[in-house]
Amino acid sequence: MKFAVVVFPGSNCDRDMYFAITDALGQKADLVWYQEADLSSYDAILLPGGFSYGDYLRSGAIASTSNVIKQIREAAEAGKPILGVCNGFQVLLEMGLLPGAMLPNKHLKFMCHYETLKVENAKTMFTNSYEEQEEIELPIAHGDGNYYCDEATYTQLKNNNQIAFTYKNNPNGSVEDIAGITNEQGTVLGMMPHPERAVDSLVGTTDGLRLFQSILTHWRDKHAIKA
Amino acid sequence: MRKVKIYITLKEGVLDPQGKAVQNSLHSLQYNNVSDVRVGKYMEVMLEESKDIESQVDKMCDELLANPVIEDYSYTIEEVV
Amino acid sequence: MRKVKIYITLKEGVLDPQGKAVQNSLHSLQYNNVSDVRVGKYMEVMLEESKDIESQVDKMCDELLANPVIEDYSYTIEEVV
Amino acid sequence: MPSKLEISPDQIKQQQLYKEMGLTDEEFESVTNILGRLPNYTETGLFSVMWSEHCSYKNSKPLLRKFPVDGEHVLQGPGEGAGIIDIGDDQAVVFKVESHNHPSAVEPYQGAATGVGGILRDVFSMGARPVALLNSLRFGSLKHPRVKYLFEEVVHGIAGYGNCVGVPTVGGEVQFDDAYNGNPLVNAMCVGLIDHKDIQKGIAAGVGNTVMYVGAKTGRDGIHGATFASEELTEESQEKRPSVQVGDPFMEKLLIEACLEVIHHDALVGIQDMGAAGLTSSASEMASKAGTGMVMNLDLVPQRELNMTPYEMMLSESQERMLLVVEKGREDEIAEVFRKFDLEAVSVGEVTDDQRFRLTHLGETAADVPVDSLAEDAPVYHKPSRVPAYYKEYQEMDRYVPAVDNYGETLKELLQQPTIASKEWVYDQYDSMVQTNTVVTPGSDAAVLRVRGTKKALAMTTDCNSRYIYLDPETGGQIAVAEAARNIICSGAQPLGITDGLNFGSPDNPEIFWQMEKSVEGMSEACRQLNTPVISGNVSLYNESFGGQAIYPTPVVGMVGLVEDTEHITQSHAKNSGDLIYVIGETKAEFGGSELQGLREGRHFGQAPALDLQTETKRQQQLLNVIKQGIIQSAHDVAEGGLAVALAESLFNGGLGCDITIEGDPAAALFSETQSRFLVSIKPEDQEAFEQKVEDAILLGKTAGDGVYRIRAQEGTVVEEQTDELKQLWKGAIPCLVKSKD
Ligand SMILES: Nc1ncnc2c1ncn2[C@@H]1O[C@H](COP(=O)(O)OP(=O)(O)O)[C@@H](O)[C@H]1O
Ligand SMILES: [Mg+2]
Repeated sequence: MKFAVVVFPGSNCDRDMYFAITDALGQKADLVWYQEADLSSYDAILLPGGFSYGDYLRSGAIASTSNVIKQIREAAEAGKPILGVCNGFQVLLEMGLLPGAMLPNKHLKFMCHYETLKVENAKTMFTNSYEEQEEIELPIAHGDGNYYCDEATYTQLKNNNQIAFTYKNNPNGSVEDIAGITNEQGTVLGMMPHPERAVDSLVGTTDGLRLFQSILTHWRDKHAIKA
Repeated sequence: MRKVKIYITLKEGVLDPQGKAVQNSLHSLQYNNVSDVRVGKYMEVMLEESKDIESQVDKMCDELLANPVIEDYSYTIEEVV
Repeated sequence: MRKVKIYITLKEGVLDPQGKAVQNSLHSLQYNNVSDVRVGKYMEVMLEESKDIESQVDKMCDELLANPVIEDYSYTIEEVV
Repeated sequence: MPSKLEISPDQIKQQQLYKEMGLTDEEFESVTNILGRLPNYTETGLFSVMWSEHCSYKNSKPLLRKFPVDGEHVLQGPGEGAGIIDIGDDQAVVFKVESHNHPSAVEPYQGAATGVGGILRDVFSMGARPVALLNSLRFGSLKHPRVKYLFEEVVHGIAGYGNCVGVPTVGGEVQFDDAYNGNPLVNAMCVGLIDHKDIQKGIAAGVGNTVMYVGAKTGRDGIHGATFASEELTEESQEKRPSVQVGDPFMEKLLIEACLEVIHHDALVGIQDMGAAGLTSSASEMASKAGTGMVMNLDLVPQRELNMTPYEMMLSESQERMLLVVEKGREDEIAEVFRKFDLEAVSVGEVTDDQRFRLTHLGETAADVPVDSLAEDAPVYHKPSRVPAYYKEYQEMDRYVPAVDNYGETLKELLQQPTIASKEWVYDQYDSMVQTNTVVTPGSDAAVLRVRGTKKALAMTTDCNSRYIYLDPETGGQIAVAEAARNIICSGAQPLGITDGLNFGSPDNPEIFWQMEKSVEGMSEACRQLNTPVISGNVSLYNESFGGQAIYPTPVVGMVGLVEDTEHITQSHAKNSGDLIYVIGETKAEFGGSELQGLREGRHFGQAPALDLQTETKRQQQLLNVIKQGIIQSAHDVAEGGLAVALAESLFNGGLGCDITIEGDPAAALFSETQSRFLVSIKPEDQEAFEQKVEDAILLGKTAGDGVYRIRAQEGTVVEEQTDELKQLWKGAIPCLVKSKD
């Protein structure tokens, strides 16, 4: 399976994402610079964390108007797995592929530590290696991770099973403890915690690796490939 | 040349963590008659003259400067010599 | 009740990285007649009536809301019914 | 108002305008002699910044010569942007510390942020990828609202910059003391990783080659305020007042990536960041180092503001700028690399063979001086030194021993001292994990980062207990180095070398100069003994508050060590219940400069704890040896607050308790700050092996699964507390002080 890691000016978790795929998952990945990207040949698209455009104006806002966005929309329409982590999640929100918006953390401080998450939906192509309601440990590292949506949107998210992860001890003020959501089709996942930082027990947990394994399993099933 | 002054505020009903923090700080500094604080953005954009300047500013705000999910915007346009 | 609208801008000559990034982004969106963007803060503060309201707002800005080393501020005060 | 250009050389001399720029009469005269004429306004500015302490080290040079700088692994000692040490496999580690005290005192957020930006450029300009940041901070008492503001904003600024550029901030230290009330210290350290073949030099070699400017445009940022003569203070000049440097971490991130790409281009000859004294120091140093000259056309320098004068351009400290020397005719190839990142590389000058530094502006010569005179002919001062009265008095005092009646309460009070309390409030705001190499995140002794693709890891720390240095600079200087080494050892690493950040008051005061001299001597001796050469550093003088009260002498030590195998990585946290707890090293009643003394007396006096470097080295190497053999479960150095605090800290992560028995006077056993001690835990089955290999180990007791922190002495149980309760006090202290509203 071949993954594209889209690099925007200022992305800084791009290499971490790349290594998660190549070293930990053992699959192919390319770092593709946003201006030169041709995403058509990839099986999945990863939008990494970091500070695209310095998080100036609003996190993810400037990246969400760049040229490559058109290709990301096309890939989404084609049903390719698209994962946005942290800043990548913010980009997905700003471009409207996922509903809602990010506000500054309720205490206005950047936070970096492990949080306990609950897997709310283990049936998506991103979460099939987890158990429903399983608790996992992943690091967070963000200043604007306070997820906001209005009530109607929340009801929709809930009814369509679009909430993938919630925080056990909501650290940032997110509506209904939301840590990660998918689109209606379940092909686009945005999440604030960093699975790519949790793929090697030497530097933390391996709870994040299973997310990437889920994508791989789904892809193999779909293409009837034996592992 | 025109100077466009753009005011971006959080929509009503959207929680404003920054506003709340400022309000708390003002209270702790004994400004007890402060009852509500909202924090938004203020931008000054210099634009060359053009006919449809207003619709252009609207477009800029919709496309980039404000996020319609959480923000409202308004602006004024001034002549500059 | 009064509504105080406060505009906080970076002092002239102080680098505005945010303004520059927004300007570049507007250019890449083909708003080519944009020539300068400065990004500041906009606040709305609700205040109960009091005699020396202006000097109070000045003090609030100097003490907390603006950073006098790099920022200027201005404000307007409106009556609210 | 006449432009600065129109101020004539005669006026500069007559009105002694050079003094406002910081040149003395003698220095001005020697400039005149070098040039064989009076300098013009711009030239006076060039000399004033290049001959400032910051660039020339004119007051500290004689002291810096005392540092041992050689070692078998040192690839680059002091002199370039940062020092470099070999770590095998054709890889090397690059590191340096830098202070940003004065800017942070004025505008804490931007001051701290640009401090981080500056030290990053020092490291990536060597061709290294920055892999970690640390910071060493000193503030006054959090009782003062201004101090609280400085503390919050400095931390916020470090986070704002470091998080954005994607370099993890993995460690540091924060000390609070009234001595820093008016003058906080903000020292930032950066560690980079490099392949030997990629090492760059800041040289302007090859006559005819092109000088290129990359990065942010030049504005009137940080130009020395004193330059504006008071009689000229008109409204217009008010507006022109130097503005605060604002950092643009996004620009820095682009520069990092672009520069790390461009170093692989064979058209690149030299590269250097524009740090203090901006364009002046980078350009003249690059030429001076290569033995060449340089001519620059200032009209080509990218400018952010209108009508900038040569003086302003040359002295501007705008951030995020780099200077490159590129093979003639290949400028476009280099510019192409930067264009990908939306950065413009502009040709601004040429390397010449005349060893002169020439600037043109609007078709006229703005400056023409011998290039070496700027970089190398700065005066060197041997300042008088005098033993301070306080030191003599302290040495003659009786040993200070506090009376303690309630040991548990005393421990609780100590754990809540902000210098001892958990720094989680600080480091939680830093992205300590980006780049996914951080094996040991903040909260243990040293931070540890793996070197991807190898079994190696790097341990790093900053340390400096300035109270000891104030009481006894020589011993205190030794302790600072030794303590850093202890933290490195406890993590399972062999110390490689240090970078130093010398923060002192005014060198013009002989007693302060004495502090500088003695602490450098102490540090040097420890470095020699512990085999940790000094590979880079920074000097920040005149750290005094408004009343002229100098800070405690604070020579910060940044140390990096090498873990041979990630298997050796050890943390300070005890792991299992029933493990044996040892202290390595006997304890004496040493309370001078201790936390307990500060708590009881509100000040520090008497004698600093003693240090024997031989014993120190022996214990360090014996401990590292058993760590490598896998015998050690946890290791922690005993520092501020003594054994009781070290023990509590080592239990906080695992929810364990302890049951230990101490000998002798409990106050000394628990709270003395005797040096060269370590607290370790081992599995019971390793007792024999451990005791055989570690000479000075004293068995204290065991970790306990019941979560009770229990200490017995001859007179019975002296402390019995829930570990968790102690932890809450320790964890809550700083958040509580920051929030309190008085
Ligand atoms: N300013 C800071 N930035 C990042 N980490 C810090 C800072 N201050 C303290 N820490 C971390 O907190 C832990 C405890 O620090 P400290 O008490 O100074 O340790 P020690 O006394 O062992 O040197 C260390 O891991 C250290 O790196
Ligand atoms: Mg330690």
